[in-house]
Amino acid sequence: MVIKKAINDPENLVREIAEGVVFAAHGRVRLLEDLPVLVRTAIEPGKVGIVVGGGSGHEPMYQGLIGPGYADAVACGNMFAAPTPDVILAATHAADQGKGVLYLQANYAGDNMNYEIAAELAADDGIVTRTVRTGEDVSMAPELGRRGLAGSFFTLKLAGAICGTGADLDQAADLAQRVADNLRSLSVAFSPGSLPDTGEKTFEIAEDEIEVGMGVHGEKGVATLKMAKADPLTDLMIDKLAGDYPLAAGDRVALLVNDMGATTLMELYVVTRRAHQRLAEKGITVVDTWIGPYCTTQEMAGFSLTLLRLDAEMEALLARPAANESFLRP
Amino acid sequence: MVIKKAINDPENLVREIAEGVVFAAHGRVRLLEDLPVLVRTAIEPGKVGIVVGGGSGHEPMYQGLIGPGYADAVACGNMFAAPTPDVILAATHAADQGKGVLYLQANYAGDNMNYEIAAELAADDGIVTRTVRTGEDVSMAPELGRRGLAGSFFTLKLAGAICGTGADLDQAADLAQRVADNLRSLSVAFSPGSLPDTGEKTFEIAEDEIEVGMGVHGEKGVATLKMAKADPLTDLMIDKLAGDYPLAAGDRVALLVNDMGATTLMELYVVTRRAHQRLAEKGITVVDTWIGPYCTTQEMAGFSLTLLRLDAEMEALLARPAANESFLRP
Amino acid sequence: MEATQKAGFKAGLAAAAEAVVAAKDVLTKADQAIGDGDHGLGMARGFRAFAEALAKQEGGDAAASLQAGGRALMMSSGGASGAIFGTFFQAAGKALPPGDLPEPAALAAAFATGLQAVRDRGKAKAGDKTMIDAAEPAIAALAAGPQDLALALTGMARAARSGMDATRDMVATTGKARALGERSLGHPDPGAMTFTLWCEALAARMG
Amino acid sequence: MEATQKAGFKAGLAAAAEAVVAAKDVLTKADQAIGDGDHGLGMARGFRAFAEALAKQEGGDAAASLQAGGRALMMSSGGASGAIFGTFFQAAGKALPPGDLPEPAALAAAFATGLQAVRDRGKAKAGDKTMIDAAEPAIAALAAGPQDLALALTGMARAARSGMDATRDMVATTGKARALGERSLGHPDPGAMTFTLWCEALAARMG
Ligand SMILES: Nc1ncnc2c1ncn2[C@@H]1O[C@H](COP(=O)(O)OP(=O)(O)O)[C@@H](O)[C@H]1O
Ligand SMILES: Nc1ncnc2c1ncn2[C@@H]1O[C@H](COP(=O)(O)OP(=O)(O)O)[C@@H](O)[C@H]1O
Ligand SMILES: [Mg+2]
Ligand SMILES: [Mg+2]
Ligand SMILES: [Mg+2]
Ligand SMILES: [Mg+2]
Repeated sequence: MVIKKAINDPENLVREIAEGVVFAAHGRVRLLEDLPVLVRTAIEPGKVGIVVGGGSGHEPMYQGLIGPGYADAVACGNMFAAPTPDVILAATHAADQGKGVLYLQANYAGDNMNYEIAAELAADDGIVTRTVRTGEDVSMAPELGRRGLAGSFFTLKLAGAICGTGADLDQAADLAQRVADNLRSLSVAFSPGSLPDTGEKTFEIAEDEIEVGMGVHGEKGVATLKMAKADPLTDLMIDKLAGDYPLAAGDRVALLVNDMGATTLMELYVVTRRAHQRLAEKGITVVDTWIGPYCTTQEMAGFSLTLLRLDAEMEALLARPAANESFLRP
Repeated sequence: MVIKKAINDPENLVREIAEGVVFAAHGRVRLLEDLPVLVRTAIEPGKVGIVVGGGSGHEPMYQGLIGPGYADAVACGNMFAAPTPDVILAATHAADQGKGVLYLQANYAGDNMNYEIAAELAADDGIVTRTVRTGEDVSMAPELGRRGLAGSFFTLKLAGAICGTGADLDQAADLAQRVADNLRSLSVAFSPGSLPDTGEKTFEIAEDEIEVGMGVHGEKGVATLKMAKADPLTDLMIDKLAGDYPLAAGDRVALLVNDMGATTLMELYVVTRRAHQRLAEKGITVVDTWIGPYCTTQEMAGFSLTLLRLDAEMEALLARPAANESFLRP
Repeated sequence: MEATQKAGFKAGLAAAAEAVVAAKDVLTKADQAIGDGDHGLGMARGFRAFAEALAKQEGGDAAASLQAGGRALMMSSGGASGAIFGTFFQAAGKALPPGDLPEPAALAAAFATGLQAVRDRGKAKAGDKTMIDAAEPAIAALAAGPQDLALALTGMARAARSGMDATRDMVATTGKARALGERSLGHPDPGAMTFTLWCEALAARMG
Repeated sequence: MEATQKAGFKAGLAAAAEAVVAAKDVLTKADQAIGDGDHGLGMARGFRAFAEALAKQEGGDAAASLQAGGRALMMSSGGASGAIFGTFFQAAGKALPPGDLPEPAALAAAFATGLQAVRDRGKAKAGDKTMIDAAEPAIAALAAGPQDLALALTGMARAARSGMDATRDMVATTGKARALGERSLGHPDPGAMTFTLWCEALAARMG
């Protein structure tokens, strides 16, 4: 099978991605010599460190989400595989400014365990950590322990914002947890992605079907739908998200319309439009909107919608300036 | 044929994209009632207006590139079809603050003629315009009149920056022309995009081949290559770009690594890394780097590389802050 | 001289517009080969608007039909062909003397003015593989043809088609196909095809 | 009691590691069905590191082999299986008394400690459709098996395989497959498959 991707030896892929980030960040991000860890070169002294990172293959999450107001260090795993404890530990040391380190991770068994082991090793080294997990996929019953999707962007953005105000580790972790608790996401896919190591599709989708409720690694969805137009599909998704809380008239939310890889921005704009209309019908105010590739599954065609129910503190933090060093650059 | 895109009736697509931009811009952008024209709601009084816009289907170019430091109004054409003169004229009226309007367009026959007709109509209405065309595709001989690719991003960004300094129309147009003259781009594709109206692929690419030198509308490339790894492919492209000027050791450039639709950011980072390395080997300094989807061709998998050779004024302008209202939001 | 003409010129223009709309898919296919695959879509939009403008027009003045239709086309097609065909019809309409049924010679002169406007607008010339390669011989045939409009239009259509056929052997030097160089050989020019189909339908309706 | 064992335990561990590396594709296929399709890749990375750690190890102490191999696996595999198998081998190695060739009973006790560490780490239990469903019956069989290590390991491998087979009928409640619910039925658990192949290769090399 010809792997039609602009890569070199898959063995070096994780390192080469990170090198690309370093080049693109023009001195603002460095890469550790021995381990795939990206680190901001000028972390504000006395700041609570933020470490993120999961499996690779979801770019710009997380390699692109480093910078002032975002992560201080990114632990890079292999394709779709949580980073190993030594990588997370090295990121922890690099991010720590003596005020402790906040781990923000999505709820997947692999991430959970590797971060847990890293936290134990960090504790041995005298670094205090707290961990907040996003798990907002409404396609799963809450008692299963929902997995995290693109909503992790908001947890990071708001944690980054509050750490920028001089918050301590507990304040930052408590805020991040409140964000995580108020996130809801749902994803749909039109065509699968493929693993760069093998070229294999992560799953098959029929010509006229949509997969609903996939994870971010190309895991099969929980159901399939017949192909639908954008408006009814968006309505279905928004209803499911809003009904899950449930949201009430008067609630204020942030909206993230996330491209999972190959969905055009044209489509995302169409979906954004309908999501706003549908939320307005429910009396819900969209305070701000993010559109684009934030958490991808290789070249999967599909998108996810994320709502974050806001309180006054979150809303104020959301408006704080932040900068990614290698992506989303205006 | 099932069109697997999150759209509604293709007849309404252009309008629905624009509505999505308006929703996502939260009051900072409006849409004209009768024509597909996006306009900033708070254009700085006395500023030279900037109008851009071409065929739709290349989002975020241009619908997403409106905001302070970018376009003041966007004339939206149908899919891959230059906007009609009345649409451009309406955008001109909306952008004009009495200091004239700068048209920034890519060099395609359709855009050239429709902008030319619009300029004549604008002159009839007493609005002075100047037009700058990007045409930086090194896959074409210069005497053919090269077509414009993603490099139009830089023309817009730098024109937006100089207009923000209070420059007059001629200063802005002269700067934009200097930018256009110092751009070079080249694109490659791994798989084609499809037209949303018909679902048809824009062209076919063999399983093990890469198309080199396509236009942004899915026009066939000027040659095909056997599938190659990222590094040799990037070297080939950078050599072609640098050799075209030719660049000399000591030159300073900005780099744009543009996703044409379905190429993963992972790949773009790998390519970015190699582009930096190759330019460094030639003694060329990359001052700043942009990575991501800037000008797409629907879900085409492929990317383009753009170099902008900088002079001191351009370099200073490049660093000025700017904000897109609905895309590239950090 | 026996008049073979069966329908009014306005009815002929309407039929010709509908014929282009109906040819959407074949025009799109032609543009896929050497352009960006949207020619049929744009022309269908444009000629539908052309036909709508005719429907709104009071009376049947040929000059007014061409001007209104051309303007409607230009403001709805987009792309290169919208500007080109819009310019062609508008300029031709402006040049045509009033009257419901033009004389072939007057029509040929008006079309020649339209074509000159196209040349001025787009800077392409014969041999560049554009609609000009169909229009130029077609208008020449109309000018040299019989006094009977229907017969003259039939000759015009025949010349358009052979002009279009000749574009297969041309290397594009303008428009989207110019980047292809030799890769554009063997394919007819989509805009020349539109012009030909338009002439053929006009001649068929009038004859 | 006649000793059937043909190779040292360290050689057995090396062979078992190579067997998992060689099974990369089948493990990946299994993970495609109910997970994210990377299990084979992760385990191949991890067990290659395991084997490299053995190659670097001086002497053949079984406890040291398991610990070094487990640590190397944990620091190279990534994902859920890296943490799970790494935890298993490290904890088992810590619990095993020194010596090149473990007694079956001591090995069973050490593996049981390893499995408890897996439970503590991952909070999964028997029936959740994980490697535990292969490991639990396998370790029980080893504990209840003959005094001869090679024979005991053969019994262990047999029990692992029937445990793995049983995971086909389980609905996943943990790991990536849990979202699938009933859609996970009919497919064996990838991690259980890895554990089984590992046991079989160890038994084959030792027997
Ligand atoms: N400069 C020009 N002069 C005359 N005709 C032109 C010119 N440029 C393009 N055309 C015509 O337009 C046709 C392409 O139209 P279309 O595909 O609708 O527009 P676009 O190229 O903008 O996608 C070509 O086949 C050609 O006949
Ligand atoms: N909590 C857990 N306890 C025990 N084993 C687990 C647990 N979670 C996952 N596993 C094992 O890990 C396997 C998946 O491994 P792998 O695909 O490599 O990791 P990931 O799920 O991170 O992609 C599952 O088949 C299962 O056997
Ligand atoms: Mg994984
Ligand atoms: Mg076009
Ligand atoms: Mg075209
Ligand atoms: Mg997996």
